[in-house]
Amino acid sequence: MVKLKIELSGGLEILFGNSKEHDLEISQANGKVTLADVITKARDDLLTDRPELFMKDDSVRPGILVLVNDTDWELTGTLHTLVEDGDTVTFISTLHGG
Amino acid sequence: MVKLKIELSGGLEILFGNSKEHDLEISQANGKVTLADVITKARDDLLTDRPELFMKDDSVRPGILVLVNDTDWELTGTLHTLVEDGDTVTFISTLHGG
Amino acid sequence: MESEIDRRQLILPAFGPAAQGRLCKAGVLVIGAGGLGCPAALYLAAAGVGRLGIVDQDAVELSNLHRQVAHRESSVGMHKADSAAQACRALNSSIQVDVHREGFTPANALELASAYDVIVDATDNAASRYLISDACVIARRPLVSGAALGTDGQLTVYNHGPDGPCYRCMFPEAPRPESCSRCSDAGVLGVVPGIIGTLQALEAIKLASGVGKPLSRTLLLADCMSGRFTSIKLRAKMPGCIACGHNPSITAQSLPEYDYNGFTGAPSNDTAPQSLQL
Amino acid sequence: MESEIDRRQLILPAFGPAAQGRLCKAGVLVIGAGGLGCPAALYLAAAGVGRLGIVDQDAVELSNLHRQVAHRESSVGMHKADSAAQACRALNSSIQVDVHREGFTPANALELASAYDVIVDATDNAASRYLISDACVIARRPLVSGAALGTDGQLTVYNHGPDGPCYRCMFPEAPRPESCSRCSDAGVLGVVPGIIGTLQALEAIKLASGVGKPLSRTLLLADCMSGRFTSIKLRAKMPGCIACGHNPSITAQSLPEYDYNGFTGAPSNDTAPQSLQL
Ligand SMILES: [Zn+2]
Ligand SMILES: [Zn+2]
Repeated sequence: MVKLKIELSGGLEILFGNSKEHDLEISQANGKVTLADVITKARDDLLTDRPELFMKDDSVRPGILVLVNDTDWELTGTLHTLVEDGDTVTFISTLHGG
Repeated sequence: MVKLKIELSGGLEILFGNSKEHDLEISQANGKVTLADVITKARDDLLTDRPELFMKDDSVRPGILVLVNDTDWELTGTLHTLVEDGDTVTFISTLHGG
Repeated sequence: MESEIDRRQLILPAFGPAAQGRLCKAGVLVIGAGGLGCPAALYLAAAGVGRLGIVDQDAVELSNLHRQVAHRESSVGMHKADSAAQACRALNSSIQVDVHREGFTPANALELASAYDVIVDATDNAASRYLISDACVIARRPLVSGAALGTDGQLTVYNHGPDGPCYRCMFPEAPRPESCSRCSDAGVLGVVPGIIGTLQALEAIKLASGVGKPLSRTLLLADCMSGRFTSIKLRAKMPGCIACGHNPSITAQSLPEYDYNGFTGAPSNDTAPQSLQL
Repeated sequence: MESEIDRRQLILPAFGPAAQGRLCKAGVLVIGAGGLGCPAALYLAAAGVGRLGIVDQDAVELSNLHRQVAHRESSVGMHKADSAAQACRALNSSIQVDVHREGFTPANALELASAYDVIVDATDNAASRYLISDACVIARRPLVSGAALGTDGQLTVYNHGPDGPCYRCMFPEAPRPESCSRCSDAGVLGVVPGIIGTLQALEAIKLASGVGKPLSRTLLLADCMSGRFTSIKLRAKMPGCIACGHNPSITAQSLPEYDYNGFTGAPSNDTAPQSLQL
């Protein structure tokens, strides 16, 4: 069982019950939890609205940045990144307004 | 031996060789290191200029805020606060400019 | 016209009609129309705060303009409070802008603070900061305090909520004047008070409209050279504080007679020499 | 007059005569004279940047004024670039201010970006953001990118240093237009672009003067309701990026023909409907 903190920013919180912070628990048979698992589980357990604005195919939609403990997931292995108990996963929608 | 990170802000860095970050190591006979020890040791080992603008009697001069790991030392025990290996101690000069 | 200007804010989830309504009825006092006060006043006027007070007794100087962006070269010599008020009115004619050219003094502090809902300390010296904090405690007003020097900025909200400290809780003893003036000599990068003053407008808008979480018991540090912002957790109010504690010695009766210049060892803004005015 | 205005900055330890000299010789282009561009341009003018370019093709509207503080009610109907330039000149007559009323387009992008040392993206739509980033990569210019929506702000520097990513490295695939427009409907609290735009001026001043550590490979998030700022560590530039990678398909030859509107599925600022203009 991995317990994570999920944070949302840039307007994505609107799709998650208007709350910027959530807890998420995931169990996997082999004990290893990847960001791919986190994304699917966040959609299933936390998303309240418009899944197509959060996911596309098996990943997040273009324009969403994923962070593990405030680090860009591109530096940790994108979908294959392993997360651990206590990690924070953040989903940020890039903004265009000005 | 306790290894600390010392941070300076609000212009105090000018008294510390113009550097905002320093390492400081302190050994005490009984193994316990307090903020009182840290202040004295920072003056002895790191201060390069005008000690009267850093200390007054056995504490920091009025107008300097002391933090342990980003928390006001008033919440941790002021001069008697015990610090541990890896802690960050920050000295901030309050600013008046505008 | 008000509804036209405020239309965009009304449809924000975090800033609905009730919050906008409270803002339109609120009064905010900005003390100091310099590096911090210029952006603070402009954004408060733009946001549609109902009544905006601007306090300053100095005149605009050419050397102010690298950071005091509500003034203009053509306003040099004019009262700063008038110049800033003119800029605010040009941006939003639907709000009331009051000008206080006599400065914020022990004599008028309580009357001025009581006449507004939120106070913004945008001054540049220790004596004024103690005076404003004391007046806010007695008048029971939240105080948005900002400061900038060199490339550093600091922001917090004093005297807010059940346990928020006042300025004296944080700094019961005044700093030595030479530690202030020494720093003053270092000047300020003009955009730094711009950042802090704009953040002061944000905090004042949050307090006046009752939305969001104001920076009470939190000190925000801006290190502009590294682009790093740090939030510091501050103490609660101190029971022994002579302003906001259980047995205060600074009261509505004693404040007008309190010697702020003597306490800080430096003249307040009233008579500060040029070199102190960052 | 310049020396009078800049006197205070010169005596800063972090901002000596050499840094001020580089700033006075530098050119900065601010694209967009809206919520972000107004404070960015004002503080760049105040700081004494030698040449300031302001790009915008729209006219000032009354509904802009709750966040676009360089304009005034009396400027409604005027070109935004002219109105902002007028405010900048009124603040500092010693600098050169260029006005570009035709907007930033695939046809003029490379010429405009090449003519300045630092580019500030203060626009409000995805198509412009890809176009500006691509032009900065080809012209080898650092890009200060800011954005604001609702009560959130974002700030970073693209295309800087040996390993700094470009906008396409971060977002190779364009977002769906409905995910943008949906957010646009939410509006913005006016002081939020004020904070981000002022921080854009700071980053541009750092880049133009060569002092401090610019926000390359760092994304600063501002959550204004909580007063929390977070710094995110970003990826290095991507070898496969079609703009800044090893084998780019976007080049000086191809950029003018690239269909930015088609790529993002939304019109750029040129023809954007009112509802998209935050
Ligand atoms: Zn107190
Ligand atoms: Zn790239």
